[in-house]
Amino acid sequence: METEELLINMGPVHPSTHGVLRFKLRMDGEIIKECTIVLGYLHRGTEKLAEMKTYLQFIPYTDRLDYVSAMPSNYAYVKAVEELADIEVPLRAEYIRVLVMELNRIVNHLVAIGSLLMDLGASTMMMWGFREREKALQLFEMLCGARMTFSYMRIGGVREDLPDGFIPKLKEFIEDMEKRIADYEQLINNNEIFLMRMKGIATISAEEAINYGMTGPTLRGSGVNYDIRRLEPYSIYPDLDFKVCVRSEGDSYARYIVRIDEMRESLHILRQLIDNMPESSIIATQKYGIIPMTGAPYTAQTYFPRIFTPPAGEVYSRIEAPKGELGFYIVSDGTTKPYRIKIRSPSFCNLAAIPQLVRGLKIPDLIAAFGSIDVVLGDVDR
Amino acid sequence: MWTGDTMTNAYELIVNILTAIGVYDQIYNLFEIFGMAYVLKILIVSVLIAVLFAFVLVTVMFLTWMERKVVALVQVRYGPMVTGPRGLLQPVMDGIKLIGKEDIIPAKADRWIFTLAPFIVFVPALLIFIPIPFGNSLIISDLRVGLLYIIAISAVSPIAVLLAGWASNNKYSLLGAMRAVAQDISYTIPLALAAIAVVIFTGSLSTVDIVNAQGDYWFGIIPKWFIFLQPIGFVLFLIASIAELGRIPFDFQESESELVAGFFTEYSGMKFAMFFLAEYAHLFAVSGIVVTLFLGGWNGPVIPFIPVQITSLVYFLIKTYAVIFFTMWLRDTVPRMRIDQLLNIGWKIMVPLALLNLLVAGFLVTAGVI
Amino acid sequence: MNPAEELKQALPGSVMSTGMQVDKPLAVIKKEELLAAAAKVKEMGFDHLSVITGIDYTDRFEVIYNLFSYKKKENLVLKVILDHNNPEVDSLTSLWKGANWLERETYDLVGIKFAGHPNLVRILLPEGWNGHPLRKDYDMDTEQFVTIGEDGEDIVSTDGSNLLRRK
Amino acid sequence: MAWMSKNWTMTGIIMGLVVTLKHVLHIGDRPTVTVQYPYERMKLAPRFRGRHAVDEDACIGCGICEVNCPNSTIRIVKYKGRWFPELNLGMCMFCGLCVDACPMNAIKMTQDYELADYTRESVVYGPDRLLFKRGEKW
Repeated sequence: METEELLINMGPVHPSTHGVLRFKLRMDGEIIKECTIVLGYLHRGTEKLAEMKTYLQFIPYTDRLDYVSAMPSNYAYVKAVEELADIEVPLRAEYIRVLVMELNRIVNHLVAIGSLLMDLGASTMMMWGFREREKALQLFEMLCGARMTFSYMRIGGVREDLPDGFIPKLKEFIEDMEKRIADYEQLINNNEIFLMRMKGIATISAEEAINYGMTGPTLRGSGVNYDIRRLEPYSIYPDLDFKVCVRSEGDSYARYIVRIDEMRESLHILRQLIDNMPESSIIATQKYGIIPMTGAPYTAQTYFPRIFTPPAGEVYSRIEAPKGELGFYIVSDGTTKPYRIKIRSPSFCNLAAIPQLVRGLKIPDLIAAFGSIDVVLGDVDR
Repeated sequence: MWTGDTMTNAYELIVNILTAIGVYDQIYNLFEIFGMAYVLKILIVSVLIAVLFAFVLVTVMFLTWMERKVVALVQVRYGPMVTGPRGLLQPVMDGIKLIGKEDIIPAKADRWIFTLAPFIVFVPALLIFIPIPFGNSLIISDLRVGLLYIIAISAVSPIAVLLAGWASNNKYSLLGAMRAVAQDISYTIPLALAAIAVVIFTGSLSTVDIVNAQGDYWFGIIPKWFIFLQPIGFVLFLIASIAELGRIPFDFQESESELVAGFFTEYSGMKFAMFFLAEYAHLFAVSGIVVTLFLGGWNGPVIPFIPVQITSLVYFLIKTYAVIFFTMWLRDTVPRMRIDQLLNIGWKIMVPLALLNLLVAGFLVTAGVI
Repeated sequence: MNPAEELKQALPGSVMSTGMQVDKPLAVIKKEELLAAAAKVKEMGFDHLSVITGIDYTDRFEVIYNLFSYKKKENLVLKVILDHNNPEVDSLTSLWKGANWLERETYDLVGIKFAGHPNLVRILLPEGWNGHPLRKDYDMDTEQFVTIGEDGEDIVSTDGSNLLRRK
Repeated sequence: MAWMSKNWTMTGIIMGLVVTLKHVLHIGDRPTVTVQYPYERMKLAPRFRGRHAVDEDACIGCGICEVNCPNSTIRIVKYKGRWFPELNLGMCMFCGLCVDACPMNAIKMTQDYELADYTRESVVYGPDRLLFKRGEKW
């Protein structure tokens, strides 16, 4: 029978493209013959903006890259600048940084799992995930005054110390979260329909995944025992006890399970951080120390280097963000503004594998595969 | 009094009530003078149908509210709370909003078919209620082929869905319509086969006969509902009817995360409302049919001093709402299937199982066990 | 011995110099030899191409490849220096599929051409955009307006004539 | 025929139904958590970064906040004979850098977050709307 190919344009405005992404699909009935991804609908020129901002002014812009998990973006940037300027960060600041990053990892995975299930048609998980996310966001609000775009990290430390009542509330959150994760698992993990939709869908082998430059839960779901927190330990991760969650199947279900396991591991890390939280200053003073006003509190506000000039040089520094490897390549020419900042965003590189993953699958599988990769368009388009 | 077993439908019930009050003869004579006694019958039946449709529409509006409340409860939310007590008037406001909306017809759509499709969906969704027994003698017409009628009428909606999808001139609509038709066709077969297994027991396609056959008790306690005789048939029928309804986990025709809104992507305003109402009317009807076939219809313990018409209606509604709640509850728990998986299950599992079930039912009846 | 030195020993003709970029070994490669050097590097176990950065230094372009080896847990930075008038370098898509989008992005924003790339078109900006924004001589004063046309392709204009609502 | 080997007892779905029913009936610490927003509000943290407020006595109009603002939100304008910042909240991203930068601790961020307005002009907050006297509630 003579059949015609169907060209379908999914997006830029479509319920399941997690923002403004456009798939151009060449379809044979329901089967995808070719998938082309069109990007750039959220391109804000962050890298160009960076050339016009001072090093400090760029911190709020890093929030807007991956707005679901802004703390790791913040941290990746300040870490790169600290490496460039060779600043030693006080221990308490590092503890607080890791604490907020792990909390943000939980938040990110809640959103990732929630939106994955939402795309599959089960809206309940989204709401349950947002219930816990709200508690985490309230913690962030207590800490830095913002709920999503924190602008909390500072070069050499963090902006403010932990407020009173933060630790008890965090403990409460951890307790609560344990029970809720059990609920999620009961709802989803063995659901036959979920398994039908996820198992064996969009499988990618370890070699392929590495070749595509995929990172994060996506790569760990393919059986690569990798985690930058382990491979290139930064901050205080060498002192912490945690397990790298790996699944060998490489399908959508494995990626989902890795995320659930990582939430557990993050809770484990949070507990260790609470128990060992040291007392020290929260911002480095050795290089850019300013004598505080008498009686002023010991915060970033009083130790704020208003003009920050790192030495000329180049640095590439990367961290394990919730979505994968987040790197900042910073070129400094010794002035107050960076000469060039290149952002290696995990979503961008993970998304590049989608056309390969979904070839020969159906539209619902495209949705499932895309959801399981966990992409934030702010991070893709920058 | 008007509790006799001779009444088979609501028309006779009305006639009996009017007779009991003592006004029926006068009215009848009034019409008789002009030689138009049949006009009276038409009049009464018309009023009954109007009452039925009004009841269905109110129920449908209530169902939209209920759906939102059940979803909200599962999702630790409140749901609509502002309009009316606990948001009960929300459907009314939604209706007003939808009527007030601009009725957009896409430039390249097939205007006639595009306008016609919502009506073709809506009318069968109401007609399906004609042979459904809401209670003892609360039935518009006890058709001898009631079950066949229901299956036939519900088979009209795929045509309208296809019309809507085709006329919209939108690829998403077309895909949604194609899916809907494929799904409806493959699930009507297990649906019908599961229903026929019940018919084997009763020997009649009439819904009233089916309900009456379930009136007895085993050992005086366990009601003789067909769910206990036909557990597999019940599960098959329930799954097939949820698939026919196109609700999660089988909502391919409108799967919003894939096809935006499926076949009614391009519809707005009142036309959209008609699809929406038809969907919920269908839900109510199908739940009623499930109750009629497997859950004993309006049967229930007799309460003295209350007319059996009222108690039976209450029993029927309680059971129907239980089934509706189940579908809503299921909707909040499971993700959506994939269309090819659905068709696989339909043809490779449901149809063989339904045939097997039919065979077992036949043996049971032939052996005289029941 | 760090991987940059190793690479220099293996391919003395193509490595111009070696050094350190903070804590990562750096090898500057001749641009003609990049593909051969990259193939050698991949053989050495550097399986993860982390990022490709293109930098405009007004007198030259530099393309920097950050590599990582999951087996050896080592970093390596490759750098190529390109002529400012005609920045062109071999594409690495044959070695790393992930290079595809990274190179397209570098082409889009910095304007470096990658010879042998299967589909070297703009990725973040619409096709037809004037200039490459991350070049230092990019004209930031000219406004450019983008709409999606009937066939789904982007239309770029500098006067806003393609917009329904004019400014 | 891989789908034939699946678990057809539907235990997974039944377990899911149980956990959703627990939520419907609020069994075991699963209460409704949302709030009825316009009638009921969540308590904000003391550090919440909302609309700005400027201490009238402390502000010296030095313009450091203007320099430090990443988005050029702040402009120093003359008001009652002195120089004060004026904020265009339409461009503000509430990062708090101006607060950090202020040498006199004059600029603060309040708990006011309902800032939507009808025109672009009305989200420009001049000194008349930003200033507060020390001791009084902003």
